[in-house]
Amino acid sequence: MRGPAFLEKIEAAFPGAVAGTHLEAIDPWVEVTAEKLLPVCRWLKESSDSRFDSLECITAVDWLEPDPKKAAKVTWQPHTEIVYHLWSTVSRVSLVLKVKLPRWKDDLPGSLPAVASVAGVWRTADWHEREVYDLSGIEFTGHPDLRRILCPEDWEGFPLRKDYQMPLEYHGIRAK
Amino acid sequence: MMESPTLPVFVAAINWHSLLFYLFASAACGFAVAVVLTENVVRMAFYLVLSLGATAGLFFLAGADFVGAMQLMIYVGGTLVLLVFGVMLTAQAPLVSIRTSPADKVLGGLVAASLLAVLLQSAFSVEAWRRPAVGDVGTPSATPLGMALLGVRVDADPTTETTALPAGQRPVSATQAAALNPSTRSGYLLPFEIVSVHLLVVLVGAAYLARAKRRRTPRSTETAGLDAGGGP
Amino acid sequence: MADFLIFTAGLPEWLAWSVTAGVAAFLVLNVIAGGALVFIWAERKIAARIQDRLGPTRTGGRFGWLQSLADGIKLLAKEDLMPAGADGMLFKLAPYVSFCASFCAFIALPFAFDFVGQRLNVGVFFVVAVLGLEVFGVILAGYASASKWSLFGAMREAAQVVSYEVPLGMCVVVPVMLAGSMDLVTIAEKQSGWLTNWYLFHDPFTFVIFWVYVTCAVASVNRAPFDLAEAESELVAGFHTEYSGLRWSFFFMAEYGSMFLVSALAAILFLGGWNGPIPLAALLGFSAGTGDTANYWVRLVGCGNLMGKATLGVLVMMWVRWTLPRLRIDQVMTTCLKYCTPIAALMFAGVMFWQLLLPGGLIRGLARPAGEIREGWLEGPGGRAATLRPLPLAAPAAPAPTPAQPLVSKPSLSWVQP
Amino acid sequence: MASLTNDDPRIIEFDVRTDEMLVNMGPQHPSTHGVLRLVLRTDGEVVSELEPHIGYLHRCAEKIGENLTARQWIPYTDRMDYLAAMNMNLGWALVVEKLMRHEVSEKARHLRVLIAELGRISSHLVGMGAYGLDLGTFSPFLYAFREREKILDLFEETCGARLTYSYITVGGLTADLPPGWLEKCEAFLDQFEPVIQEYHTLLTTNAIFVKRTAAIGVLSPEMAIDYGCSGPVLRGSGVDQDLRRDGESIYTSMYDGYAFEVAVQKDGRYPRDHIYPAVPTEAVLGDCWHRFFVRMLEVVQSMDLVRQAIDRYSACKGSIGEPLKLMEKIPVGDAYLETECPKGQMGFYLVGDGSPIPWRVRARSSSFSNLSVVHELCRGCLIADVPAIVGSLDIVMGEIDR
Repeated sequence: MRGPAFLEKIEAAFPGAVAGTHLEAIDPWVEVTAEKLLPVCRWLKESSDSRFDSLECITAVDWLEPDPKKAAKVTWQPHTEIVYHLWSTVSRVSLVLKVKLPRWKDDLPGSLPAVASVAGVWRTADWHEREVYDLSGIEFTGHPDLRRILCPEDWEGFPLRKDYQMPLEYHGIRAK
Repeated sequence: MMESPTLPVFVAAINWHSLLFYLFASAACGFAVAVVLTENVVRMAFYLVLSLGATAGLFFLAGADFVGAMQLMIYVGGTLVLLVFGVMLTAQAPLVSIRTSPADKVLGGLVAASLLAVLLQSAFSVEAWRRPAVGDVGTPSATPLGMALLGVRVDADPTTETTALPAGQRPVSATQAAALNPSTRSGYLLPFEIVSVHLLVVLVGAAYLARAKRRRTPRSTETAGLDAGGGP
Repeated sequence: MADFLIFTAGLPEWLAWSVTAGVAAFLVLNVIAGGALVFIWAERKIAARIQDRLGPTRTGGRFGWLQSLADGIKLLAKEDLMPAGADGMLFKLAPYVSFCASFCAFIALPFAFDFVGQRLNVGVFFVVAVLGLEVFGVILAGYASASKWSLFGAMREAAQVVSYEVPLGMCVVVPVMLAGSMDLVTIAEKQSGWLTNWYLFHDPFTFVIFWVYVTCAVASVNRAPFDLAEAESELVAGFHTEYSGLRWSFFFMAEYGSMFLVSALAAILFLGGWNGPIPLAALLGFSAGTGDTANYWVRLVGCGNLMGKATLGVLVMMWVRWTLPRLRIDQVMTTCLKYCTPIAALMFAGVMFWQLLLPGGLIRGLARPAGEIREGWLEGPGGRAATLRPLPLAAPAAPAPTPAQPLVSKPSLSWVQP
Repeated sequence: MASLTNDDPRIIEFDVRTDEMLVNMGPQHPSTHGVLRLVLRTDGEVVSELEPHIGYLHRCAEKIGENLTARQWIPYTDRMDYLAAMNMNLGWALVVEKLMRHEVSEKARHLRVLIAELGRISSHLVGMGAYGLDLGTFSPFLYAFREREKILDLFEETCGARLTYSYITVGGLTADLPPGWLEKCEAFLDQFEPVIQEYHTLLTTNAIFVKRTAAIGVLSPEMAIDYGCSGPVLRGSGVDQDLRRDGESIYTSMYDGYAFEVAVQKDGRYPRDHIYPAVPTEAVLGDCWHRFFVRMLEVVQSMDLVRQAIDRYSACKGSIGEPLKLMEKIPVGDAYLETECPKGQMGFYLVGDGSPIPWRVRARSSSFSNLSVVHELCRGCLIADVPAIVGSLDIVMGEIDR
């Protein structure tokens, strides 16, 4: 990744979009604000010189330390992070985008944090976003049909969240 | 091993020939009635198959193998397969049982009875059928049928009346004599041909009327259109 | 047999006839059941050999030949279940309809000169007609098991069998035309003598139409590349998905029965039925006509010949099944309508002209001066006095090889016969 | 009588009302490669709409990954793509080593290449055999499994297991090769060469096989990239991408010095096509036939790689080094790495927080994206084509549902 040079291009194209960056990491990543995510992605795919035409993977990382003892030593605030791994088949270059979201929408447990869906930009995002919604409980606005993909349709709760409690029974099957 | 059963001289305790005849006849009529009475469409079609199969059995009993095989192949193997096709495709749950109101049953019964009466009356009035069959049937073969198609009256016995031939010419062969003899020439060939041509015309007309009328926009894009709204 | 029972055993007339009928039916049934048993075992062994494995070896001695019996007992012991939405009567009846269709066809099938259930004058036509009836069992099974998949299977099978009857019929007409009669015994007798007398080598057209016949036969029996109805990769098991136990075995027996039937038909129509490649009997002066025990042995050898050829046909079908992938339903239909039917029609025309222009066969036909060809057409191949012959229905009176009593007994309507 | 002519606009022609059937190629269907449920909307035999339902084999391996150390999670990667477990282990081991910046000894690297390529051959053999089954012919399946058995025997000698090996682990391999193993491996490769020709005659050039696969389920390169397809599905559509050459440095460094061409059709010609059957005229780039053919070429490609790996492995002296300790601490930070698995590009994403137990583990499955394109490919095809198309994508449900 050509690091800083590329960063300026994004900064120039979308002022205020970049909320943070970490170029020395093993996989240097760029943090983008939730509102600017969709335009940046569209720009990356179509107009940037190294066309990122392939979205490899969307992951949601739930930053919450459940047990109180360790929570005290933790430096970061509880939040959710969505990581987009892009790849350009033309110039064979990869890029990591991150978006920070609150764990619950305006801290109301139960209402899911929302971010714009990139299904319109890359068709593969359709299923990946459904899986993130299904397992980590992130709302993707503008997604064609946001349904659970891996868990049964009527499953409550989002398994990959740190504070997830397994239901006692599901349709008569003892779960715990 | 088993010869074709020639009529035995004395009437045995059970005459297999007539027993089988009764069996096939009752099967044909019984299943025909069953077709009318049953309410399940598919069973109706199946009874029709059995009844026509029984009539094919009757033909075989009468020694007319060719006609029996033809009945099996054309009626049962052809028409009824299409009929069962149609019934099977449409007989989804709601349409399987057909209720006929009692009024229709009475009406149907009347029409059927009158038709039966006409048939019986005409059957017993035909002169030729009352006389016993001409000669012994013997080993059946398709030759008489071929002759009939050529217009030779196979059922009437030509030896009774022959017209005089033009002087000096002796009939070279019996068939030529038969062909010249007016009473043997009429036969049923002409009406048979007319009926079949008529049937052909009817079929072509039916096919034309029932031809699939294509929708303005082909179906698949239309349904896709419906879903495009919902789909990705 | 009936006369023996009436006069020697003194049974009353009707009882004698019923016993004869019972024995005949029992024998024909055993031909199918025995055939099915052998072919089930053979199919497993051949499939194994093709797939580089051993196949059944332990059941019943060295080569696992009791495997079919074991299968039979297993099938009998299976629970007799029926899907909930199924139409009871039709569900139970369908396998028997299918089995009785292929069973009836065996009545008219001659195994040797006189070994035939009922010698029909319209043998070939009857067999083809009854072969078409087997589709009813499949349709009813597909519909009655009330599941979408079996309905798909039944629809495919019905469409396939009904449409393959057309080219099959056309292929069957060619040997009938050559032999001049639909009676299977006559057709086979016409091909006696050396290998070259077989209709397969009669002329190039019949050679091609034999292969068209094989394709259509394989398709109308639902085997090998055309086994759409029970395509396990798409339709689970097609029309007999819901069947198990004895009912399923009837379908299986019907399939093997009609496979054997179709190969036997091929043997009779094209491969000289019970006449071996070298006419040993004729060379040794015997004749297959009715008569003393020596002729009986000749007919027995003839029966062996036919069974050998038919079994060969069945083995080829099995071999094709385990090597070729399956065709799609529309490809099956196109092969029928765009390839089999036109080719069959062309070959039919070809054979007709061949028969017309070179009636006595290639050499004798060519040797005749061209001018004579026209009269030949009029007087018929026998070269006898030019009489206005009626329909060339009756066989050209080529000297029948067997001097025994005429094959077709004289119909009593004497004035019709010229 | 103008009104009777066809072009009279007033006559709206209605199709004979055939209602469409909603049919379930349900989870227990013999040809859906595991528990995949396809809901087909069919009009007669034509499929107008297809919707895959997955999740029947979902065990949430990622949640379990948050309670186990890196080395303890290796057996879970085996059970994702259980037909190519070696490649899965390799993918996970590499991503952990990438985050820890741990270098593996050269001998271990060559051994990893050797084992991974053998795993690829065995996975493609299953793919080829099962595809023959989908199209109705049973024998190639048994021929393929006869060869695969030999590879499984070789694997059994190295790590004792036949399906879920856990042989390649974080920091190296659990054990070195037993003596005499290399000779057996070479013996297998020598007798395997002519067998490939046998498969070609059995399937690739079989007229009915070509008729059932050519120009069926055509996937355009743009749609393949857009849907994130990878591996033989992507290369079958003509996109020249193979992570063993274009991937991250830590992965491609294992393969540098190895001579191999990527099995993709470049300007109308496959590499070394003089040896292998020509492309049939009906086949269109991106159809089922091409995906199948790319897999067959990759088998040969892997055989060459294995031979080179054997030479290089036996050239290196010394031992393959010890794998990392069980409770090795994972540094703070995250790392993502994709490796070229037989089914496609399998990606692993690891977030560490300094403790030996990873904070978040994510597996990006290749079959997951490959399957997502199936509703585009099956629109308007016949029912008999659905297993042909699904089979050509060569999906494994364990990997999709994780």
